[in-house]
Amino acid sequence: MLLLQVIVGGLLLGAIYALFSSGLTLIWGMMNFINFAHGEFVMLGMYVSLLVVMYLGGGPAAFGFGAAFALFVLGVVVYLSLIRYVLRGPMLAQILSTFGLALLLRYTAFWIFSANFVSLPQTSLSGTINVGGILMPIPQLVAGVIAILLTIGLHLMLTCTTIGSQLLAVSEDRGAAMLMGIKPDRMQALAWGLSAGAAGIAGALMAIAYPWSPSVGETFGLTAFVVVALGGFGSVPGALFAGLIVGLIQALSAFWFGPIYKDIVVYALFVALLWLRPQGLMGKA
Amino acid sequence: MNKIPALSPTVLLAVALLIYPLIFSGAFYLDVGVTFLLAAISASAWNIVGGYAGQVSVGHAMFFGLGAYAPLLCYKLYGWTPMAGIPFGIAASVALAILIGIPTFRLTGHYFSMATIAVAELIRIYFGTWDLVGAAIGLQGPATARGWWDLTFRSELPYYYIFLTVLAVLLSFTYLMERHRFGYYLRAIKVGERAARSLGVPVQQTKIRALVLSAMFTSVAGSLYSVKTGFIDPESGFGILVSVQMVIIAALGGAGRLYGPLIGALILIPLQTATNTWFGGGGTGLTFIVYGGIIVLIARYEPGGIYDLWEQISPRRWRRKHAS
Amino acid sequence: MSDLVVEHLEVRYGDLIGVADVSMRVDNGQIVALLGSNGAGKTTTLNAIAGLVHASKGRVTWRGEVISGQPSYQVVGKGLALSPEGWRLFVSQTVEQNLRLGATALADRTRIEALFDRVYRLFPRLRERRHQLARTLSGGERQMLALGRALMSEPKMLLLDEPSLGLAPTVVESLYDTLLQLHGDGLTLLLAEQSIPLALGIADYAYVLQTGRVAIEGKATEMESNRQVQEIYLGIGTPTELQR
Amino acid sequence: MKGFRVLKAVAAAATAFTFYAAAQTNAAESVKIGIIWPLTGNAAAAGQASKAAAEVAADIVNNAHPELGDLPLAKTAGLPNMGGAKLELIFVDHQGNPSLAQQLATRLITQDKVHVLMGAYQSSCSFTATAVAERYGIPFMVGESAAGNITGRGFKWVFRGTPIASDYARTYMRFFADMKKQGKKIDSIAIVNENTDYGTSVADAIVEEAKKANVPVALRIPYSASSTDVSAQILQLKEKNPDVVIFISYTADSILYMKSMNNLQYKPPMVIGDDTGFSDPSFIPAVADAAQGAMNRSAWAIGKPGSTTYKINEMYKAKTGRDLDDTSARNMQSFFALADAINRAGSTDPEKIREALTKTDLKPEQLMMGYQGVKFDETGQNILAATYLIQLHDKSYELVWPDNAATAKLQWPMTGGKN
Repeated sequence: MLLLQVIVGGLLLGAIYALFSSGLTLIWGMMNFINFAHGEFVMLGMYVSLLVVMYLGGGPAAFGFGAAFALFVLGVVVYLSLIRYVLRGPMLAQILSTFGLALLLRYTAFWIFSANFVSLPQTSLSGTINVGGILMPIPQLVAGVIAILLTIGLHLMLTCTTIGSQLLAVSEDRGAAMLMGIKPDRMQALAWGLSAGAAGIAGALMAIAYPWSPSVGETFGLTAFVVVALGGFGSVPGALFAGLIVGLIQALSAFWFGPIYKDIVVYALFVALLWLRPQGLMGKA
Repeated sequence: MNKIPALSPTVLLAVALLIYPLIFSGAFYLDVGVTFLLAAISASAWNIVGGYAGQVSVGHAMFFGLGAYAPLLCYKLYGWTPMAGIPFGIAASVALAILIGIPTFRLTGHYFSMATIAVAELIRIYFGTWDLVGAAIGLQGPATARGWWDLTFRSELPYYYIFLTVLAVLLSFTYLMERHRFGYYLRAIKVGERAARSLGVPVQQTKIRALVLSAMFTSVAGSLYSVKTGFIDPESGFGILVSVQMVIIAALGGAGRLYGPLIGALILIPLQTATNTWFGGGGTGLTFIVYGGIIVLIARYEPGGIYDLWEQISPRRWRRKHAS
Repeated sequence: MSDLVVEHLEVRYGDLIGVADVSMRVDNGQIVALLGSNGAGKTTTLNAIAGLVHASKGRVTWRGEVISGQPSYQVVGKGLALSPEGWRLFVSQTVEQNLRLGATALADRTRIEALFDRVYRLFPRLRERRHQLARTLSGGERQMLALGRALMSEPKMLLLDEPSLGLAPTVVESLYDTLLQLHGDGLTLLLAEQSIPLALGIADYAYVLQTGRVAIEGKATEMESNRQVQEIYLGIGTPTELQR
Repeated sequence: MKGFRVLKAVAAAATAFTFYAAAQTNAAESVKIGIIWPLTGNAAAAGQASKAAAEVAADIVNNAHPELGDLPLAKTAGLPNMGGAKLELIFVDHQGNPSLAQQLATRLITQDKVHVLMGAYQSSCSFTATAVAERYGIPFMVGESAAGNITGRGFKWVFRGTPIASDYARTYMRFFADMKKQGKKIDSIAIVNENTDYGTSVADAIVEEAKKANVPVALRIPYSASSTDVSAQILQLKEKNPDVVIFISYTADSILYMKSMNNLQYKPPMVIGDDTGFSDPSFIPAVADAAQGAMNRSAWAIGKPGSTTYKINEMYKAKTGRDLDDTSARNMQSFFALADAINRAGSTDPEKIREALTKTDLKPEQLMMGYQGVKFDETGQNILAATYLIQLHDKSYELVWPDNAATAKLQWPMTGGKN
């Protein structure tokens, strides 16, 4: 029973990993671009939620949308003002630009909101439900379920709508997509918007249960890298499964070996898997 | 025509670095100079595999950290001079380079970068739990020197010239490497592995050699750091920022160029120092807003690094490039 | 008046020259063949016309408007569609999605259903497989999809880059039948081919490229008997696309 | 050489700036205190709070505050023994980087010519910064770092005002002994500690003292403070079911623990937080309805309205909008001890200040903290430092132990939350 409880906790957390990693995998797969500032998008999503709650008095739905919208806009702005110019440059320039961006975003938040830890005031989501002896905190449960639904939604959007089809076309063959009349720049801007927006909602969902400060993004960024690499660059379903698996592994190894070993286990498995299957769990071979 | 312009900046640079302590004799400026040299050494070491061979490692802190722990561990366990630990650091780093080089070099592009990050993080977390190396608290060097051999000096001046010597050795080595067949192999691999292989370049072997060389010098940089600082803990040895700083400095100056990392360090270290001096005490985070902003601007407008910019605006090179 | 006029086109890839000097014209309702051995510059010429690569010198005029320098997503909207070399299908998407992507540049969205209908009538196989991923198609089916996709933008002129490459002879035959049929419906065709007899069989006029320049041009009927053309194909000219 | 010019220009600009800063104040009449704290990076919140506390302390010393009772130097404006000289604070930010802390200590001593140093929060940075002070012969007051071996390295110039890890551990054991006498069951304890220098050194000390006091440690769980999920740890605790759980945690994780324990319906008889995270002003609002009766170690208590400590807290609150927390308060107390020594030295001569520090003897009524006094032993450690235990009652902490200082009655077992 205790073990089942651990598994449930791991999966609920893994669902959130899946959501913000799916944003990262989107631009990674589409543009072959590492975004070191992705964790910062999650962090900003958390602060936007706080602002919405404090100044507009919104509930979880309101701040979720608020964070998604604000971060979508930020993602597009970042693409148009910075990323499009470094996209064609060497990989090192990409690392440079997004690392600088991460510092810029983190410390702008620091400047505005100070270094102090904040958490959302108690929302309408609280309490715990008991399902056959397994305790599920409602905030985490709602956050996890929404995260899974949104990740699946993102996947459906990519595979079943015209705009998603155009996005994938650009990621598959930029030149051929241009021959169809698709403007790659517009699609890539959209991808950045979606990527940041997904991170923003993930931030809002985390904010329900987790206190934070401006440096919180660092942790999320590294986790997202592992999830994306495990799931295969560019694969949203891959990110979903990898996210759940990473959450599960972390929870189980924390329970069996102790919490300091949970990241060791994740990284070790990750490195081992890279050797055995370099294209990731669900990546294109 | 070719020889003189290539030589004179080197001479100027060497003279400038040699006389810097005479002009800026204050202990603080000396310390900034030492920090700059250390950054230049680490980034130049990274440059061998990251720049010349084009294998972007974001986990070089694993070698830096091993090099940094070895001297203080020798001091802690046996009371030896920290200097005695330097070869152990190199040996451990070489072993690690071979160990991880063989499997990870099958990976390309971002996968290689990700694998190096993961290995470095793994080691960092592990060292944080390992009592022999002081776990999270870390290791300390001799509080006061027992003799010159402890390399624990009151003044920064000896460190400056020791570090400068190491940098000179490393750059001379890189210069020779550039002109040796090995250097051509590396460049061929950077351009395209498949093409390199078809030209008969032993790709796998060359990459591992490059990593081993790079690891050796990175390890020495780590040893210099811990001997000078007299302290090491998992974060300052294996932290991801240690790796990222090497990448950023090299990229900023010009990766795969002899003086690229040096130029990068020449920009970044004074920039870090200046922003922290001017804005750090205010505690508003302005330090990093300015610092991050400048990095973003350089990446946006000069993606090939400052070295490229210099080549563009240098009329002599311009003429030579377009004469052919 | 000619629909498409190419004047002194030059394309560089860094220090490499893809096309050195190509001038050609295609009249409304014609089928023009662009011949030449592998690496002679056929693909580069077509890509430059379609806006996929930039011309470093010269210009391309389409119905009186200079289109060189415009990106391909604008060119396709003007009624000029390219089916690129190797088809470049979106293999992770379905047949129908590929076709729909082909209609992106279509100004009049109400035409989509009619265009789907036309393509499916032309290639009933595609209708059968419309929910299959493009990567599951056979070579012949892929060619159909590439052609169908290009037709979805309702082009006035179709540029085809080696449409028959790697296909079985019977498949090639039915492809050419289709091309003739389309031409009959009023479509102008510019066809790059390595296979001389095939192209000259349906073309009105032909250009032969060698080392990035037009070596010979003339009416298709005259070309077939031209000895020079044969020589070029026998390898007297060297492929130079990758030469300085 | 172009780059060289750049470096020179930067250096020149930095020099100019330093001169400018120096020219702004009247250098001859003020005592310069260089303060090295993490003002950015992961520990920035603590550094920022401590910076505000030091500024309040400087205000108290520099201006006349007769309302603050026996607090040394409060009544007068400036340092009376030095003709009313003012304290001038120079803050620098080491970003949590030990090597930078070393460089900044050098800068403060050689460029800014500070007379004394203070810092550096993280033990790692205190290690390196104090070594520089020792080398140059400048007194260094360690305000807050807990790792045992910062003092005791044979340094002459390093002093530490705060209690250290072993003091905390002994306090807990005395408390347990007291509780056992009252018939409370403490058969086993569990220690949950974050795994950097702070958590590790305190947890090590507790394990050691527990062995001496014969209190079985059923479980020790080190974890990383950046964890986003702690349910596995809580389930481990639930399995072992210890009588007391001691958390040595930073802010986000301590809040997460309290919330998750409530969610997973785990409530041990007693939870003790080791200061830091439990003392962060963000803690109470976040967990007030989940952690009723949780105890916390603190030497700081706001006290009743009208008391000196209450007034200090009001000054701090006016500046920052938040209550003073224990970490910042301990730094503030160390600052007062330092100011007192400078005043007694009557000079900015480092050697005289050092001597005055060794002769420091502050009585409990002269302090803002619940220490038994401030008196440094030959290693520089304050031997009279002590701590209270406080307990969360409703929306504030109440002092509940030791009995002679208590303002409220200890509740045992804790009531926890609604669930």
